Amino acid sequence: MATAMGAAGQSEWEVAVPEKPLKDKTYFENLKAKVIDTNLCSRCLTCAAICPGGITVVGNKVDFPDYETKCLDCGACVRVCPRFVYEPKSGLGDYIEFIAGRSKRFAGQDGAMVTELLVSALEMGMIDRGLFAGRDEKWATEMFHVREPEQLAITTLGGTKYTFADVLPALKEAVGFTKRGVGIVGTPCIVSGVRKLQQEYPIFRERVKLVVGLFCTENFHYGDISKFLQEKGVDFSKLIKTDITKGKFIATMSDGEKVKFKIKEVEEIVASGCGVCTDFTAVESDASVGSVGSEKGFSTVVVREEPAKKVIDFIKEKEHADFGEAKPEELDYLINLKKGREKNINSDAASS
Amino acid sequence: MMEIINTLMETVMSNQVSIPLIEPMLDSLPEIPMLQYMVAFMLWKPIFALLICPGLTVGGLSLLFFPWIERKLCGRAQWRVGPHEIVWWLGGVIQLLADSLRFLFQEVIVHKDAHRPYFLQFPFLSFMIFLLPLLFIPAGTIVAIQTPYAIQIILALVCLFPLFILGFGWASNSRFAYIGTVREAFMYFAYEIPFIIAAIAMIILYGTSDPLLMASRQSIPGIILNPVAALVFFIGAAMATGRMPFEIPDSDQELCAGPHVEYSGIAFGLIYVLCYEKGYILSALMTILFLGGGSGPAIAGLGDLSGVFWFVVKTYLVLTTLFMLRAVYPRYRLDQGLKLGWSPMLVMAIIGLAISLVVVAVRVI
Amino acid sequence: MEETEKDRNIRILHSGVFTPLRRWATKWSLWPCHFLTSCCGVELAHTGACGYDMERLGTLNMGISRQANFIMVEGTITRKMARALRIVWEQMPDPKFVNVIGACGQRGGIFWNSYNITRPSDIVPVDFFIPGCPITPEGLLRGVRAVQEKIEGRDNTTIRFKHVELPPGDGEENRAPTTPKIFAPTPLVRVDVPRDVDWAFGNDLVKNLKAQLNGLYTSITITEKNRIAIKTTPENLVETSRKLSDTMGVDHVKSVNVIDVPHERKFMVEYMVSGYTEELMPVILTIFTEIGREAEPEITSLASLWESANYSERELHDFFGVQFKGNKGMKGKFLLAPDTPDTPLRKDFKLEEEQYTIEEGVPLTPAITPPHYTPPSSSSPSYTESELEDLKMPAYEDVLKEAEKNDEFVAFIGPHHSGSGHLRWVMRMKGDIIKDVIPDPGYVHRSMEKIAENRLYIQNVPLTERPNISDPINMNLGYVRAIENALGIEVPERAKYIRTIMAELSRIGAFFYDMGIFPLFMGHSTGFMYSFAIREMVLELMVRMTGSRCTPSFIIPGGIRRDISDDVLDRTRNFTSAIHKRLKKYENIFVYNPVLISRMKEVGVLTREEAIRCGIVGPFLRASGVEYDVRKAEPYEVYDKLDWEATTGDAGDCLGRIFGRLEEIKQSVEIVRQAVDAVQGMPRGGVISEEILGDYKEASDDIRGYLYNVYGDLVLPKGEWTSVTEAARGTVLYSIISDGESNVPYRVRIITPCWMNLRGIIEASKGERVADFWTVYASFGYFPPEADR
Amino acid sequence: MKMKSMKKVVGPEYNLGDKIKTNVYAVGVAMQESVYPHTATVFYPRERKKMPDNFRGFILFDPDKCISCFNCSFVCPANAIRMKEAPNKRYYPTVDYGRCIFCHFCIDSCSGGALKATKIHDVAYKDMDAMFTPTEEMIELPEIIREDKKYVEYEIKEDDLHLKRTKGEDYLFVEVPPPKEIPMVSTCIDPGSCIGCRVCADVCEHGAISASVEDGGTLRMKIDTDECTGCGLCVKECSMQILMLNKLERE
Repeated sequence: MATAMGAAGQSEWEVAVPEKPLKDKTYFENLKAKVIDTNLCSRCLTCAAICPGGITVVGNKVDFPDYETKCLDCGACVRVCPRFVYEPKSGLGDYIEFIAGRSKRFAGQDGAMVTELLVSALEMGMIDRGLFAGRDEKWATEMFHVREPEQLAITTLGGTKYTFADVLPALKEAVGFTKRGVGIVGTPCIVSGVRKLQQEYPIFRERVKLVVGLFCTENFHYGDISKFLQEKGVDFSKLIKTDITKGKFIATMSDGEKVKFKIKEVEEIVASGCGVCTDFTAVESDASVGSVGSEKGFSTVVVREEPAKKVIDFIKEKEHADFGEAKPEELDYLINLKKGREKNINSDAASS
Repeated sequence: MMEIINTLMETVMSNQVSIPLIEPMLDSLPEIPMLQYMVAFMLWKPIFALLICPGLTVGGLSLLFFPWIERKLCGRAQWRVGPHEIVWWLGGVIQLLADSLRFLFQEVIVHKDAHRPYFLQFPFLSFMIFLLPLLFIPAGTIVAIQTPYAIQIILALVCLFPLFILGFGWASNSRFAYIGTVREAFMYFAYEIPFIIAAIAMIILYGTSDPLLMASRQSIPGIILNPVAALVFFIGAAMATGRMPFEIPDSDQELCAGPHVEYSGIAFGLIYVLCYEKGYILSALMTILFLGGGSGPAIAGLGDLSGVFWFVVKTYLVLTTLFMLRAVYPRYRLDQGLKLGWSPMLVMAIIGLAISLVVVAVRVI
Repeated sequence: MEETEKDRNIRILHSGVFTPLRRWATKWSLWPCHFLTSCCGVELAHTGACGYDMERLGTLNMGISRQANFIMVEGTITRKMARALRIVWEQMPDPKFVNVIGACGQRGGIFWNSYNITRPSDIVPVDFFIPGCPITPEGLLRGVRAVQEKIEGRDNTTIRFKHVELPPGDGEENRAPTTPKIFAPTPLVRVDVPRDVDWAFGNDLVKNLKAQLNGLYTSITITEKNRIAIKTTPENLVETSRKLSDTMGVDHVKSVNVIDVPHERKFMVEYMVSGYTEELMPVILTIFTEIGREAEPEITSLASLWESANYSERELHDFFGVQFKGNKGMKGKFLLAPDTPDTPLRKDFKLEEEQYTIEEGVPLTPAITPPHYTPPSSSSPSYTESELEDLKMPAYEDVLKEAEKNDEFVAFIGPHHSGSGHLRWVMRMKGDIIKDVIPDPGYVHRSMEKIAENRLYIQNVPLTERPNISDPINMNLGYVRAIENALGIEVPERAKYIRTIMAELSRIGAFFYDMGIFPLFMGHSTGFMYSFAIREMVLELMVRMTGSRCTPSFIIPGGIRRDISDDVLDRTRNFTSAIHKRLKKYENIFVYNPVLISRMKEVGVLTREEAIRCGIVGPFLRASGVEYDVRKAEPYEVYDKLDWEATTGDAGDCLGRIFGRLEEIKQSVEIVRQAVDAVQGMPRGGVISEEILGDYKEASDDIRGYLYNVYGDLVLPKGEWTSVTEAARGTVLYSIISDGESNVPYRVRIITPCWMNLRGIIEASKGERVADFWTVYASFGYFPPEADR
Repeated sequence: MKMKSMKKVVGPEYNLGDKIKTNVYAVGVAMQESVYPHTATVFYPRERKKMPDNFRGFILFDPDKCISCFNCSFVCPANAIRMKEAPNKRYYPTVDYGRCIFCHFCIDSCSGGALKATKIHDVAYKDMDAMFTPTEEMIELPEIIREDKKYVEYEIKEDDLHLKRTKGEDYLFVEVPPPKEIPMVSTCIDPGSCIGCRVCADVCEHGAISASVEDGGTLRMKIDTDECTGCGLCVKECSMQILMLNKLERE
C-alpha cells in the first residue's frame, strides 16, 4: 500500500461534465453552432482561455483550427461560455457607491481611474499583477501584465482601445503565475467571462481579486478598424490615441493632427457580437468605470463589490485622486440604447 | 684512341679509393666484362667523392634521414617519441621517405600573383648549389676537386643560399614572404662577416686553406686551439641555417614560414630540405676546420673509408648538435639577432683572429 | 553522375602508375592544417603534445595551407570563419582531406540554434565526422586512422551498432508533452530590485553617492552586497559618470550591457563600473538608464571617459543596433559577419525551437543556412571573377589608404594563421616598428548570450564553460555562483572545498595552456610539450573527478554533481608533487632561458594607469601593479580559509605577466594541497545543498537520477544577479537578469577576461617591434573563443 | 588582510654569469631528457588509456527501465535527445551524436537508470546522417574498431609521472547500480478546478491516470499510485496546474 506524503492533494476526484445539446457532436461544434455561428459570440475569448486544445481567433471569428484532431472534447468551453446559455444583463446594476474621480498621479483619458484603481490595488498588495491592454507598433492590442506601478509610465497602456484584446487568455496565464491575485480590466463581455470562469473553477475564484469593468457601447475588430482608418488616411506609425466623444470618432496623431469622422460611419464595422450585448455598465464587475456621467476630466466610478470599495477607500486615504459628484441619470440614454438590443437576441436565436 | 683510354685508366687507377675489406671482391671482378671498369670508375676518388661521400649518396641519405633523426631526438627530449607508426619496429625511420614522396606526387600550386618562371625555377636551382660546395669538401682523403683555395670557394658558394631564399620570397609576391625575405637579407649581413672571419682565423692558424692539409695539421683539433672561433663559427652556422634561436626569417608563428609560405608540392619539398643541405655543408666545413676532418684512429680493413667514416661521424655530430638547438632555444627577435651578429660575434670573431695569430706566433717562435 | 569534390581527391590518389606508392606516401604523411577554430583546438593541442603525440602517425601539424593536405576543422565554423575555411581549402594542393571534429561542426552541438554558425559540410567536402564536445585525443587520432584507411580504400564508419528490436506492445498512443520552458508574458525586467543586506559600508557609500550625485540620479539602490544600482537619465549619464570618475575614484568599466524590453518600448543601457581603490575594489556600481526602442536608438558613449567600455560598446552596437554617440567604431560590424542577421539579440529575433520528439516531416538537422557565397560547381571547378571577389575577406580600405599616405606597410594577419588564433589583426608597421594594430574579432562568436536566454538555467551550465574549455570550472563557477547568490543558497562545506580544488586545478590547467601556447609562439616546441604534459596530468585528475577531460559541467547550483572518492583525492595530492618536479624542468629549459628573458624583458609594457584605462583584468592587471584579485577582494568558496598569496608585480611587461602566472601556479598547487587535506578530514556525502533539492534530499551526495527533477523548474527571483569570479585569465563577470517567473533567464551578460584583455594587447604592442607582437599576444594568454563568446 | 597577502613577483635580472648558467641549465635539461627521457606518450591506437569508470562516453539504453519521462530530452542542452514512439507506443530516447556534447545530464536525469554511460569515445563517422542513433541501436554495446593490445594508466611513483602498461583490452562498459529510489506520485490539489480535459491521462505513459465517464454526467479521474512513476509529465502538462508531485511513502 502506498500513500502520498503530505495531505496536499488527492488521487481520485470527479468532474461534472456539461450536457451537449447536439449529442453526437463535440462540445466545440456545439459551441460553434449555438454561439459563434449565430453571431451571439462577443469574442470575449473565455473559451480560448480555458481550452487545453487551441481555440483561437481566426480573422474576426473565434475558431478552432483542426478541431477534429485536436479537440479533447472536455466541455470546458461550453461550461465557461457566458453566452452558451445567455442571460443578458442590463441597467445600472447594484452599487455601493457612485462617484466621479480623477487621478492625481496618472494623466490618461478622462480621469484615469482605471489605472488608479489597479495601481492602488497593486500598492495595497491585494493583487500582484494587473492586466492591461497595450498597443504594439501596428496599433494592434497586446496584453500587458503590470506588476509594478512604474510600468504604467508606458504610454501605450493608457486610453481606451476600441478594439478587442485577448484579455482572458492572458488572465489564464496570469492566474498560473500569480502569488497574491490578479486584477483585470475589461469590457462587460469580458467581465461576464471572468465571472463565469470564477463560477465554474475555484482557481479563478481564489486568484482573480479585482475585476474592473468599462462602460462599453460597442467594439471593433482590429482588422476592420485598421482597414477603415487606413482608408481615412491615418498613418499607424504616428497614431497616438483614438477617442469617441460626442458622436465623433477622433484619431490623434503624434504631430497633433486630428482625424475626425462621425460615429455613424464606423457603425457598419461594429463587431457582430456587440449587436446582442445589452450591458453598458459591466453590471457584474467589482467596479465599473467610464467617462459618461461626470465632468470633463473625471471618470465615473460605480463601486459595486467589497474589493473595489477597499481600493477606493485606500485611494481616498492616500489622496491619490480627487473625487466629485457623478450623475447616474446621464447614463440612462446609453443604458437604454443597449437595452434596446435585447430584441436582436431573440431574432438571432430564432434565425438559427 | 686506346692511348687516351689508357691514360684515362691510369689516372683513374692511380687515384683509387682503397678499401682492403672489399679488395678480394674487387679482384674477382675482372671476370665480368665492363664491370671492372665501372667499379674502378666508381672508386675513382673524385667520382667517389661526388657520388658517394660526401656527395650525392651520403648527402642525399642525410637529407632523407637526418630530419628523422632530428625529429626523433627532439621528440625524445620533449617527452614524446616522434615519427613512429610507419614501420614501427624501426621507429618510423622511413618517415621522410613518405613525406618526400607525398610532396613529389602532390599538386604544385602556382598562385596568381607569383612570378611564375622564377617561382618554379628557384627551388630546383637551389638543389644545384647544394652539390657545388660538395665538390670541394674532402671526406678523409677523398675529394672531388682538390684546390688550395677550397675553403674560400666553399664559403663563397655557401653564400649563394640566402640569395635563393631571397629569390623565393621575391617570386612569391606575398606579404609574409616579403617580410621574411627582408629578414633573411638582414640576417645574411649579420652572420656572414663574423662567420667568414672565424673561417679565416682558422686558415691563418693552419697556414693553408687546403682542407686535406688542414686535416693533417690538426694533431690538436682546431676547436681546442681556437675555441672562440669555433663558437663563432657554430653560432654563425646556426644563423646561416636558420636554426633556433635564429629562425627569424621563416618564423612559423609570425610569418607562416616567411619566404616559402606559398610553395607547395615538390617545390616545397626541395625548400624544406634546403636548410638541411646547408646544415650538412656547414657541418662538414666545421668538421674540417675545427674537428680534424676525417682524421681519427684508422679502422682496420676500411682503408680510405676509415677517413670517410670519421668524417661522417663528426659531421653528423655537429649536425645533430646544430639541430638539437631547436629543442633548447626559443627564437630571437630580428634586431636581437642583428645585434648579436654585429657586436658580440664580430668582437669574438676578431678575438678568434687574434688567438690564431698568437698561436701562429707561438708556433713560429 | 557528377563527381563530387570528395571523390576527386580519391580519384587523384588512385590514378597513375605510381598509385601504390602515392597512396602509401599520402597515408603516412597527412599534414593537418590545424584549423584551430574553437575549443576543440585545445584537444588538438593535446593530441599534438607529448600525451598522445600525433607526429607518431606522420601527422605533423603544419600551419600553412599550401603545404598541408589535411584539414581538421576543430569545432564551430562561424559565419565569419566560413569564408576562411573555404579559402584555406582552396589553397591546399590536391589530394586533400577534411575531418570535422566536435559536435559544433556537425549538427551544431550545443550551439545548434545559434545565429552565427554554419555547417562545415556545407562549405567543404568532409571525409569524417568525429563526435564529442570536445573530442578526446583518441577520437581525433581515430579520425586520422580513418582517413589513412580511406586512402587505402576502406572507407568506413568505425563504429558498428547492433540493432535490437524494441518490445512490441499494444499500449495506447500517448500525447507528446510540450516544451518545459516557461516564458513569462510581458516580463518585468528590473535591474535595481532592492534587497536588505547587512552591509554597513554600502549604506555609507549610498549616502555618499547621493550627496555627490545630487540632482543627477533617479534612484540609488543596494541590490545585493557589494552591488549598487544607480538609475539616471540618458542626458545625465555622462555627467553622472564623470562625477563618479572624478570624485569617487571609479576608474574602469567591468561590463556594458543593453537589455531589450520590447513590450515596454525601451532599451536599458547599463555600465557596471568600479574602482581599484582599496574600499571600492569589491563594489560594482551599476549605472543604468533607459532609452526609447526606436530603429536607431542613441546614447552617449562613455568610451572617452573609460576606454575599457570601448569594445563592449561596439559589440553591443552589433547586437542591438544601439548607437553609442562618440564611439568611433559605430560603422559596420565588429563581432558579427556581414551576413549574420542584424541586431540578433533583440527579443524579436527568434531562434529555432527545440524539438522533443521525432515526428515525420520534422528534420533531424537544425536549419542552419549555409553562408551566402557560392562554391564553384564541379562542372566548372574554377572561380569566376565575381565569385572570387565574393570569397575575399573584407579589406580595410581606409586603413590601406592611410597607410599608403604615411608610407607604412600593412599586413593582414589571420584569421587562419599559425600564430594568430582565429582572430584577424590588421597590422600597420613602419619598418620593424608596429604603428597600430586593428583587431577584427568575432571569428568564434557563437552567440552565447542569445542562446543562454533561450535555455533553462541548468542547461546553461554546459554552455558557460564552452567559451573557455581550458578553464572550464571557473567559467562554470561564476555562473553557478550568480544563481546561488540570487537564491540565497549556502553550499555545503565539503562541496565548497571540492569546488575550490577543482577551480584551482582548472586554473593550473589554464595557465599551463597559456604557458604551452606561449613557447609555441616563441618557436620553442619543448616548452609547449613540457607544459602540455603537465596539463595532461591535470586533465587526468579532471577526468577522474568528473568523467570528462575538458568540459566537466560538474558544478551545479547548490553544490557539485557527485562526491569525490578518497582515492581520487589521494591521487590529486600525489599529482601536485609530480607537477612540481616537472615544472622545474619546464622552468629550466624555457622560462629561465636567457633568449626568452631577452625577448620578454621590457616588451609590451603597460603601466598601472594604462592597464586600468584599457580595462585589462586578472594576472595581467596584477602584473602592472594593481592589487586586485577577486579571490582576495571578495572571497568566495573557501579562499578566505586557506593560506595563500596572490601575486602582483610592477614591471607590467611580458616578463612580469609570465612570471606572475608562474608564481600563481605554485600558489594554486599550494591551495589544492591544503584543500585536499581539509576535505579528507571531513565526512563523506552531502555535497548538494538541501535547500535546492527540495523533495529530493536523498540525492544530496549524488544527483544521478534527479538532475532534471530538481533543476528543471529553477526560477531566480527577479532582478539582476551579478557575480565576479577570478578565472585563470582574469575576472569573469556573469550578470543574469531574471524576471522572477520564467525558468529561462531574461538576459545573460558574460564578460570574459580575454574580451577585456583585447584592448590591452593592442595598447601594449604599439611601438614594439613586429616580432614582439606575438610575444605580447601570447603573454596575455588570449583565447579567442573566450573573448568572442 | 587583503593587501598583506599579496606577493610581489619580480622577473630575473641576468648578468653574464647568469646567462651562461641558465644556458647550461637549458642545454642540460635537453641532454638529460634525450638520454633518459620521461616519455609520457600513449601509443594510441596500439594501446589505449584506461579511462575511469565514470568516464562520459557514448550512451546505452535499457528499455525495461525506461519510464518515458522525457527528462533526458528536456534537460539535453544540445537538444540531441529526442523521443521516438516505439512499437509499444511508448516514447524512447534517440541520440544524435552530431549534437551530443557528452555532458551526461541525461544520465543524471534518468531516475530509472535506463540510460548508461560507456567508455566509447573514439569514433569516426563517414557521414553525418549515420550519427543519428535510433533507440534500437542503443540497447547493446556497439562494436568499435580496436587496435589496442594494452592499456595505460597514469601513476605517480617517486613524485613523478609513470605510465603503467598492462596487456589486455580495457573494458568499455561497466554496469553501475541504478540511482537511489525517491518515489514520487502525482496528486490533484484542486479537484474543483479540473476541466476534465484528460490531457494527464493521455500523456501518462503508464496508464496510471484513468478517466471514466459515469452516467449522470460526471467524469471520474483516478491516479493509480502503484502505477504512477512520479515522472511529472501530467503535472507539467496540466493546463490548470492543479496536479502536483508528492513524495510517496511505501509501507
